[in-house]
Order: sequence, then C-alpha cells, then structure tokens
Amino acid sequence: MGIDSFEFTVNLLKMIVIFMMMVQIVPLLVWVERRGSAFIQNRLGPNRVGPLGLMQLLADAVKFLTKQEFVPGRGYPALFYIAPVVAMIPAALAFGAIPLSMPVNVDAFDWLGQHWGPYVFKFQSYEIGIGIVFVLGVSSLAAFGVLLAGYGSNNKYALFGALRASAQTISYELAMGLAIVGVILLFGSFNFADIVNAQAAPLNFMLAGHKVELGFLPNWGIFFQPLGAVILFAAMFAETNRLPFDLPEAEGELVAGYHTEYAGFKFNMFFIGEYGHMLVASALMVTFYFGGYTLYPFLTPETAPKIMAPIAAMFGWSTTSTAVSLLGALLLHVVLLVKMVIFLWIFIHVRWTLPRFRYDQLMDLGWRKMLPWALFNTIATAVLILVMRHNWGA
Amino acid sequence: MNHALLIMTLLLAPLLGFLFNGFRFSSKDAYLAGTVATGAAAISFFCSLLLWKDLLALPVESRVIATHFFDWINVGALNVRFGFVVDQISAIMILVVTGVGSLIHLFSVGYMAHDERPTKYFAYLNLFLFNMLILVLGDNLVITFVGWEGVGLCSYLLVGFWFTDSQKASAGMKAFVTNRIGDAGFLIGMFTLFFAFGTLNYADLAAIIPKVPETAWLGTITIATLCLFLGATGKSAQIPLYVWLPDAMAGPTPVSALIHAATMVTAGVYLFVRMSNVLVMAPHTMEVIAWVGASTAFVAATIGVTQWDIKKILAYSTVSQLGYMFLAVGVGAFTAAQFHLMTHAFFKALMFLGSGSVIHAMHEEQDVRHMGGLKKYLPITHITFVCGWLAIIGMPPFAGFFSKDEILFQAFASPYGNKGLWALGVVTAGLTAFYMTRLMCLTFWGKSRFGHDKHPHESPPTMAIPLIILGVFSVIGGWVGIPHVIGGGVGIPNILEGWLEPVTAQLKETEVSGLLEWGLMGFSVAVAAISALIAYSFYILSPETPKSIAAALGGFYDAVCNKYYVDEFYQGWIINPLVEGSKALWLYIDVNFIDKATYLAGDLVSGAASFVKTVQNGKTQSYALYMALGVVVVMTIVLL
Amino acid sequence: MSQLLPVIVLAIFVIIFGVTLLFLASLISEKAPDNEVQDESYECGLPSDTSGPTKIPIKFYLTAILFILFDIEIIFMYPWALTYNDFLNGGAGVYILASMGVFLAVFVFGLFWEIKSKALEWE
Amino acid sequence: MWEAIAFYSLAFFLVFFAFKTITVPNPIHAALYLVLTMIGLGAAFFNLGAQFIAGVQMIVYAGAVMVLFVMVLMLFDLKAELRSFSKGLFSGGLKVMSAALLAGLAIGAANSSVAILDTQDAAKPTMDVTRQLGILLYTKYLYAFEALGILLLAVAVGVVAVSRIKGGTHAQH
Amino acid sequence: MLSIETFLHVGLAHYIFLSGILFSFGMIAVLMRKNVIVMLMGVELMLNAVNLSFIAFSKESGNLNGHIMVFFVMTIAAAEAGVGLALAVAIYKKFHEVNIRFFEHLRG
Repeated sequence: MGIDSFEFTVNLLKMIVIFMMMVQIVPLLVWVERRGSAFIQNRLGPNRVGPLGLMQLLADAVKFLTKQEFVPGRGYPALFYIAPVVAMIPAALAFGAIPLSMPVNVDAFDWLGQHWGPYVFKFQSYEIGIGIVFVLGVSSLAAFGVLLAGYGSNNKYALFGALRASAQTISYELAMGLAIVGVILLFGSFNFADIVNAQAAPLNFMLAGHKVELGFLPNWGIFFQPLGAVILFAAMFAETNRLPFDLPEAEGELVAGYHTEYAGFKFNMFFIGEYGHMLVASALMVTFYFGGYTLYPFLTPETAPKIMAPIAAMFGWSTTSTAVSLLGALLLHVVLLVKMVIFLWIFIHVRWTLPRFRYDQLMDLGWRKMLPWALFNTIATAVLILVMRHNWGA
Repeated sequence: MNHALLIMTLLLAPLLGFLFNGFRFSSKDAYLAGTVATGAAAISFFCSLLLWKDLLALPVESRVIATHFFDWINVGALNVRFGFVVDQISAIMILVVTGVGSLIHLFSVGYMAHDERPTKYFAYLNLFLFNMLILVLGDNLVITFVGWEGVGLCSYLLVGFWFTDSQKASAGMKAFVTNRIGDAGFLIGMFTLFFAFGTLNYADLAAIIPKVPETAWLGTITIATLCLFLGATGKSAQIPLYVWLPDAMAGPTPVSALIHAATMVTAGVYLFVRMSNVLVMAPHTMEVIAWVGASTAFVAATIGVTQWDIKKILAYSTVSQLGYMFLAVGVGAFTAAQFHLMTHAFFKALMFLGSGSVIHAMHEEQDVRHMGGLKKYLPITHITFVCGWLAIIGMPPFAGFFSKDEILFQAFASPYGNKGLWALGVVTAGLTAFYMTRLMCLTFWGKSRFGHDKHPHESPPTMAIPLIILGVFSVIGGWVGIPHVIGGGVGIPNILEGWLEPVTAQLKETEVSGLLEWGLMGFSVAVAAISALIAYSFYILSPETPKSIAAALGGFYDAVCNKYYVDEFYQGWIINPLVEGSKALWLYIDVNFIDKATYLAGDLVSGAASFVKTVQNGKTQSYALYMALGVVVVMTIVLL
Repeated sequence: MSQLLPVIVLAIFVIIFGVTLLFLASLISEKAPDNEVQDESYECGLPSDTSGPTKIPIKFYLTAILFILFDIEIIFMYPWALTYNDFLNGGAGVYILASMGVFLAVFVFGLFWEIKSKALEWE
Repeated sequence: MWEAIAFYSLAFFLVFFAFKTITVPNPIHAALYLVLTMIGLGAAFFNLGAQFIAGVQMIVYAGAVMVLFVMVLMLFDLKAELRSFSKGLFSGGLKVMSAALLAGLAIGAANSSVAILDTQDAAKPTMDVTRQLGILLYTKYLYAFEALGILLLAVAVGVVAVSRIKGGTHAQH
Repeated sequence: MLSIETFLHVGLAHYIFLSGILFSFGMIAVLMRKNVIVMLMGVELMLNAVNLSFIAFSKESGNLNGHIMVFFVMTIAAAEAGVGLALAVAIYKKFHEVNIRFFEHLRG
C-alpha cells in the first residue's frame, strides 16, 4: 500500500464529503420538486417554513425522525430493516466512481515536522479502471433493495410493486447497456476520465482517413450519439422508477408499491436511493454526452488553472500549483454541477408533465422499441466508424 | 479454378438445393422451389462444363482429375478414401446427368406447378441429382455404392411421391425391394473383389486384375463380376429384375424421364464401362451379360408392342434399350455402350417429357386408345417427339442410328459377339421401330379418339424449352460417334471413340471389310423402316388388322399382354413360398428355440440385477453422489 | 486492492450511516402500540386476505431469464467495443466487424424471434 | 502484509457467506447470502487483477442471475423449511466426506500442477488486461464466442418453450 | 515448512485452497439440500469456485486464457441457471412443490 496516512485521511474525508453531498442534495431536490411541481401546476407549494419554504427540509427531516416506528406484523423484520440501507448503497457506490472534476495536484510540503510528498487527488471517491462496467455492475444491484423491501413487508401490493420495479429495471438495463456500448465504441475506453478528456477537444472525426476538425464545437458525445443519448436518458428514467415509468408505485393499482409499508426514515432512505440514482443518471449523461466537467473551448483542465491563477493571487494565496489546481478543479466542478442540475430539472419537469405509461406499454417500449433501436445504434456506430476511418484509396 | 473446389461445388449445389427445399418442404410455392432446384442443377451443369474444359486441356494419356477430400473408412487393409475422379467416362456422365437433369428440373417447374407438395418434390429431385453425381464421380466401389443406394432411395421416394394412392406407394415399394435384391449382389461382388484383391479403388483394380488372369472356369473375377451384374440387373432393370421399372411409371413423368430413362437406370451400364478392364478378364460374365442384355431387349420389346399405356410403352422401350447397352457391354463394345447410354438419355428423356406434355395436355389421360390426332393440338411436342421417334428407331442421321448400329455391328463382329446376338438385336430393332411407330400413330396421328370434354393445349414454355433442346440433341447427339466407315471418307473423326479410348478396355479389332459394315447398317435400317411402315399401315390405314392378328395369336398374345405373367410367377413361386416358409420358421424355430434362449438370458440378467437394483433408488442426489465418488476415485488414481 | 479498498470503505460507511439513522429514528420516534389491525398488511383499509401464496404472473420470470441471456450478449459487446479501435488500427476492421456481425445476427434473430413469439407481450 | 490481511478477511467472508448459503433453512435467505458470496468473489477477482471479469461477475451474477433466483423464490413463496437437508445419516456423511475429499483432491491436483505451470511469462501485461482480454476473445477464441452466441439463442428459445408448459406464459390471468 | 511466511505470503495456493473450500460447499448443497432451487445455487457456487481458481492460475501464469475461460463459464452458468429455473417454475406449476423428493421419477 503506497499511501501514507495523510493521503488516506484525505481520501476518506473526500469520500464522506461526496456521499454527504449526495445525501444532502435529496432534501434540496425534494424542495425543488415540490416547488417546481407547484410552479408547473400553478400552485404555491411549500412556502410557509422559512424563506421560500426552504426550512421545509428541516421540518421534513424532523418529522421523518419522529415518525412512529412500525414493522408489519407478518413480514420479515430483518429484511424489512435491511432493505432501505441496501437501497442506498448502489447509488452511493456508483456516484463515487464518477469524476466530478479534474484531479487536484498537491505538491510537496512540510507539516508537523514531516515531509509530505506530492500527491494527486482524484476529484471523486475512487477511480476504478473499468469505470463504466463498475457503475453498471453496482447499479445492477439496485434491484435487490426493492425486492427485499417488497418481500420483507409481507404485503401483496408491496410484492407486486417490487416485482414490477425489478422487472422494469432489468428490462431497461438492456437498452441502457447497449446505448453505452455506442459510447465505448466512440471513445474506446471504460474510464470516465479518458472519456471526459477526449471531449475536452475540438469536434474531430476521421473522414476517409483524414482527420477533420471543427474548432467551433466541443468534441461532445452527443454529436456522435444522439440516438444513444436519447435511449440512455429514457432508460435512466425507467431505472430510477420515476414518472413516466413509476409503475412500481402506481397509486391507482398498488397503493405505494414496494414502500407501501414504509414510513419515517426508512422511507426517506428509499428516497435517498432514488434521488441518488437521479444524480448518477444525470452525471452519466453529462459525462458521456456533454463533456463532463469540461466546457471546451472555455473551461478545460488546461485552461481552468490559468483562469483561476489571478483569483488565487487576488486572495493573496500562494499561487503555487496546489491552490490554483484546487480552484480550477472547483471551477470545473461547478461546470459539472450546472450541467447536472439542468438534467435534474429535466427529470423533475418530465415527471410533472408527462402522464404515466401502462405496464404493458412500458415493457413494450423497453423490449420491442428501445432495445432494437439501441441495437441499431450500436451497429450503425460500428459501421460508420469503420467506413469513415477507411481511406478509400485516397 | 481449383479442381477440388470445382468438384465440391458440383456436388454441393444440389445438396444445398435439397436442404433449402427440404427445410421448407411444406411450402406450396412451386416456382420458388423449382427455381432454386433448377438453379442448383444448372450450377452443377456449369461446373461439369468447366471440369470438361479442364479435362480437354490435359494431355490425352493423363486425362484425369482426381481429388480426395478425406479418408472415410480406414480399417486394417480396407482404406476407403472419400475421393472423386473425373475422367473421360465420368465427364460424359456428369455432363449428361446434370445437363439432362437441369432440363428436366426446368420441365418439372411447369409440370408440378399445381401439385400439392411441389417443394418436397424438388427437394427429392435435387437429392437424387446429388446421389447420382456421387455414384458417377466416386473413385472406388464404396463411394459408388453410396450413390447407388442414394439414387435407389430417391427413386423410391419419387415413385411413391403420390403415396396417398396405395397402388403407387406399393409401386415405389416394389422398386425399392427389387433393387435391394440387386444391391445384395452388388455388395457380395464388392466383398469378393476386396477379398481377392484387397482394394476397391477402380484405378487399383484396373491395375491389378489384368496381371492375374482368370484360370479357373468360374474364378473369383467371374463370380465377383456376376454378382455386380446382379446388382446391375436390379438397378438397370434387366432380366430377371426388370419388373419394377414399368410399375415405377407411377411416379411423376419428369421423374420417369430423369431417373427411369436417362440417368439412374443406366448406372449399371456405367458401372461396367467403368470397370471394363476388370470385366474383360471374365469372358464368361461377358457372355452372360451379352445374352441377358439381348434377351431383355427382345422380351421387353415384345411386351412393349402390346401395351396401351403411353408411359408403359416407353418404360418397356427403356428396358429394351438398356438391354442393348448390356449387349454392347457383353460384346466388349464399351464405347458403344457409353455412346448409346448418352444418345438414349437424350431421346428417351425427350420422349418421356413429351409424353408428360401429352398427359398434361390430356388431363392425366395415359391410355393411347383415348388419344390420337394430337398433332394439331401440340405442334411443338409433336415435332420434338418425331425427332425422338426417328432417333430411337435408328433412322440416320438421328442420334440413335449411330449408337445402335455401332452396337449391332460390334455384336456381329467383335470377338465376343456372334450371329445369334446380332440376329436378336436386329429383330429387336424391328420391334422397336414397330411399337414406337404404333405409339406415334395412336398418339399423334390418325383421328382423335378422345371425348369433346377434353381440350388439349400446348404446354407452357418451361415445359416446351426442354423439349426443344432435347429434340435438337437427339438429332445431333449421335454425330460425336460417327463410325469410320462413314466419317472416315470425308474426314469426320469418331470423336467419342478417341475420347474414351484411353480408359476403356480395348479389344483387338477384328478386321471386317467396310462393305460388310455398310451391309449390316443398311440391313438394320431397312428392317426398322419396313416395320415402321407396317406399323403405320396397321394403325392408320387399316386399324382392324391389329385386332385380328391379336385374335389369331390368341393365348400367346394374352401372355405378352400380361407381360408373360412374370409378376404372377414371382408372386406365386418366390414371394409366397418365402412368406410361408418364414411363417413356419417363426412358428416353430423362433418360438421354441430362439425365444426361449433369449428369455433365459433375460431372466439371468434380471435375476442378477435384482440385488444390484437397490443402487438405483431413483434419488437424484444419490446419483450425484455416485458420480462424485467416481470422480474421487479417478482423481485419486490420477494423482497417485 | 489499493483500488478496491475505498469502495469497501464507502460501502461500510453507507451501511453504518443507514444503521445509525435507523437506530436514531427508533430512539426518537414513538413506539408503535401493538394492535392487531396495524399489524395487518396494509390493503387500503380492506380486511387483508394474504392467505395462500401470492399468485404472480410467469411473465416476470420469463422477462428476468430473457434479460439474463440478452444481458450476457450485451456484456460480450463491451470488450469488443473497447478493442474496436485497436483492431481498426491493426487494419483488421472488417474482420472484427464481421465477427461481431455474426454474433449480432444471432442476437437480432433471437430478439425478433422473442418479439414474434409474443414472449415479450404483456397485457 | 496488506495483501495477507485483505486476502484473509475476504476469504473469511467468502467462506462464511458460502456456509450460510448452504445451511440457512429459508431459501430466500440462502439466495441473499449467495448474492453476498458472489459480490465477495467479484472482489476476489478484482484483487487478482481481473477487473473486467469482476465487473461481469457483478453484472451477470449479482445483478442478473441472483435477481432471477430471488424472484423465482418469491413466486414459490416458501417459508423456512423444517428439514432442509435430505435425510439419511450415513449417506449424508458419505456426501460430506466425498465433497471434502473431492475438494482436497482438487486442491492437491492444482498444487501439484503449479509446478508444471510456466511462470516465466508472468511479466505484467503492457496493455491493460481488459484490452488484451478483448483482443484474445475476438481472435483466438472467436469460434467459441460465436458458438456461445448460438447457445444463448438456443437457450432463449428453449426457455420460452419451457415457460409455455401448462397455461402458456400467463399462468394466472 | 509451515512458517509464518507461508501464511503471510499470499500466493496461488491460498486461492486454490479457498476455491476448493467453496467448491465443496457448493457440492454439499447439491448433494444434500432438498430444495431444487438451492441445489441450483449450489451448482452456481461450484462454478464460481472453479472460476476463482481459473483467475488465480491465470494471474500466476501471466496469460489471459483463464479470464476467457471464466468469461465463458459465466455465460454458460447463466444459461444453465436460466434453463434450470425455467424448469423449476414449470415443475412448480405442475407439482406445487420444489422439494426434489416429490418429482424424482428417475427410477427405471
């Protein structure tokens, strides 16, 4: 283990901070969702507690904590308790693997009478070589939280909700996986960082063996994979069990789906899981198709430090690379956040505008429309790459 | 192009066609199926053309394209290669088979258009083509036998193609069983050859056998060749096993044309031409073959005179023409046999297809008594049929003339031949001319004898085109073998003879004067012409005469009419005794001894098993346990 | 290991986080009075009838099984997609495309067979 | 040192979960323990440098196969079995014994084969493992790969056929 | 021989040993559990144990054939699980029972 205590501590803190960020975003999103829905439906929404009802979040938290503790009589208490925790894990782990900004270079310094050699801290909980596969693998565990909940609370609505949820999740995983194949074909890497860096460049592609560069556009995946992007985004809706794909909790038929029996903080944890999935989804969308934390030509890992350098000087900090790269990383992180927020808003907006599918329509869409289209997208991508790279005797 | 690849394509094209149609056999789309099947046949034909071209390119003494895909059987001394050889003989054969085959496929598209199982039909047809090619190309007896059986199977399937009619189904059965008898002979012959010479490869046999001349009066080679000849009689419908062929007419007419006239039935002849070098070592066999051939030719011709079913007539004429071929083989005129095989393929296929066209036009009417005067309804069919007719009765310069006269001349002049054979041949030629003319008169000429409910119509082009092509060939097909006495003067070579010379056994030419040859030729032509005229006068000018003659002949005529009661004879003296005898055996021997013995064995085993049985308690997991223990044991052994 | 450790740590942390929250909740919240009615599984107020095994359409399992199969086929495409460019640079583009083409042909056939055989239809 | 700690903790969890898997009476709990075992194995693969395989393990086994298992068990809605093991003391003992023996032999065989194993080309792969895996898979093992495609097709068809037994694909509707 | 080094220096043998143990567990499940589904799980366990040894060997010998094998084994295992469970569901529909004792008709 080539890491010393300082690095270890920083990594640990980083991890916890990122996770907490995810957890804290949930109440915010809830608030946004409620306000947004109100705004869409021409209501006021929560506006009593605190300014703009922002304190509503705390109130909710307190309410959740003080909710009556309840375990269904005939259920399996153990599973019933585990389920919410399990529901949180996949989102958290997946979110941890996605780079939120460029790595921060910390150069050597002396502290506590000890020499701490230069470090490079990734701006993410951990970097896994096979990033995409890891994220897919982890998020494929999401089905279990739901199934456990459904089975733990021995209740037919819950069970049905759970089955529906898992069935729909796995059905859309296929389309999702295939759409991602297109991305991998494009960038030829499993690693998020590589993908993002590849997008921090002018739009370029091979044409008949010659490299074509369009400087005015960033090299974003969306320009190569429009169909894939659409499919992935739609699949993400299904993955997160949100409208218009929220059949598992179709009040009309299933009361509240797999968390019928849940209340209080256990219920809240499912929320955390769901919103965590939303975060992951939007982060993935941004990373795959919209340049991740970069915004060529303005903000790239190269330019960001240069931009931040004067600011660092302004604050009178040492313009050593540490502070600069930290500020630059933060700047890029903001870029990512902005992009993600846009997608989160789309999530919310769609939820409050589109009607719900019928379950057969849902499955129909997943298996018989999106899967073939995703397949087509993959083949087309492969063939196009081959054809365009081949120089026809030119 | 690579020869192995070429041969593979040649073989695989029909096979693939068969698979394609076979897997969608329930489809009713005759045109798709027919197109595919015909295409496959055409591809093979093209391949064989290419092969032939390559063969021409080779020097004369080494004109053979041999390829062997893999060693098929390799047991002790027996080493059977899955090999194929294209030499002068098989080249002609594959050209004929695939050429005539594709034409007949084409014809079938029109003919089977309204059948209810066209796809199955075409699948069978392609399968037959595949097997026939295997038979022809095989470079050893075993491969040939594979094809031999295969074509037998296809013939069975196709003869009984309309199996819903029990009579037709049984006709197929008859064909199959009769062939089995012959096949037994073939097998025994093969075994004998292998036993004696340790190889079944044609080339090796041809190389070895001439070195070991037959000493005994009835030596190995004679026995072997006789057995093979038994097989040939089965496949090629010779006495005593010819009975299946007329019944085989139950199948669709194109099948009769392809299998029972042009290709399969000539397999026997081909076999002996292929093995000519072996055969000449067995003079007795050749004598037998010659006489059997000649008598078959004669008998079949006599029967043919009395038949009323158009296809039956053609069937008997086929039998008798095959007789001619065997006659040629018997007198050592292998070239002539091959030659006649080829021409016969042309004109007999033509006539069968013509008859098919007639039957098609007459709405499945086959009795010539209800035809007549079709000339004006079916012009194309009529013209082409005339070509076939002139060819078969041996009018110069039609194809049949050259081949048949070659045979007759050899029968007269070759060291193996003699006057008797020749006389029989000439009489048969006369009879042939007679009954073919009769057929023409009853079918096409004279006044029409069918009811006014029938409106004959010329066949569609898919059926007409093959007729025309075959018609052309039955005119010019014979010109490849113009004898020296005719062609020599004006410098036309006998192409075929020169072509086949290196591969067939050559007998020392007995010097005969050209005058004699001219004489024989003229005589046979005269005989044919005269009998044709007689027939014409009988059936057109004075239709009463035949009846009176028939009445005059009385019993004999009935006998002939009923095919000399051969079928009844077989039924009564061979089949029934066999059945009865086996019944007796079953009732006595089987029940009393064999069954008892088997029961005893069974009891012993079950008694022994009764206590081992406890192991097999039907519990899955116990079985798994046994397996695990077994693995444990094995691994222990491996490790220690 | 150096790569895997943080993942495990995070997972453990999340679990601890969740458990503590549950624990807190159970401390703070009022205890549930044990009455029969509340222990009934909630069915919109109707008297519950969770008697006998819950009947579930076979569809779910069929879907799951088919998912597994197709999922694996997709997994097989990941290394392909990863190495596609390498093969292209190696000049074996047509080869790799064809080799996956055959696989995809089977895949597509299977997919459309399933669609045709109504195995994927819910109503 | 770290390696050892990592390995032993991992091994402990693996063995523990596997043991629970085969001993707990309630099949659903067994399935859940098996999920944990699978994840642990994924971690082990990851440790051994087979990152992609580890990912596949997560996706295919933990994510797909075990979900299927759990769903099926939910269909059966089984309560804990009173006697979850097949009876028969002698045969039971024999079974355990044979299993242990087989495992021991396997270990022995493997260890003895370690010697034969050529470790001279144990040099660290230059390209990352997954790429090499892909290249190997689509060149050397291409035919096996295609054959697997066919196999999966066959299974897909067969599964539908089986699920049509008695009452078609909708048992209760 | 059995020094502390042997334990601390984790090598191929350790993984082989681990996989052996897992394999035997899976086998015991197959041999002794009555529930068909659990037996299937046992099979999966056995397969995975083998996979582990494959990967270990592959790392030891530095070539990737082991990985490929594991890949294939996983595929086939998944297919096997699919078919097995489909059959189990069919059987359950027929017998309403997953205890293997109830549908062992292997006795000749």
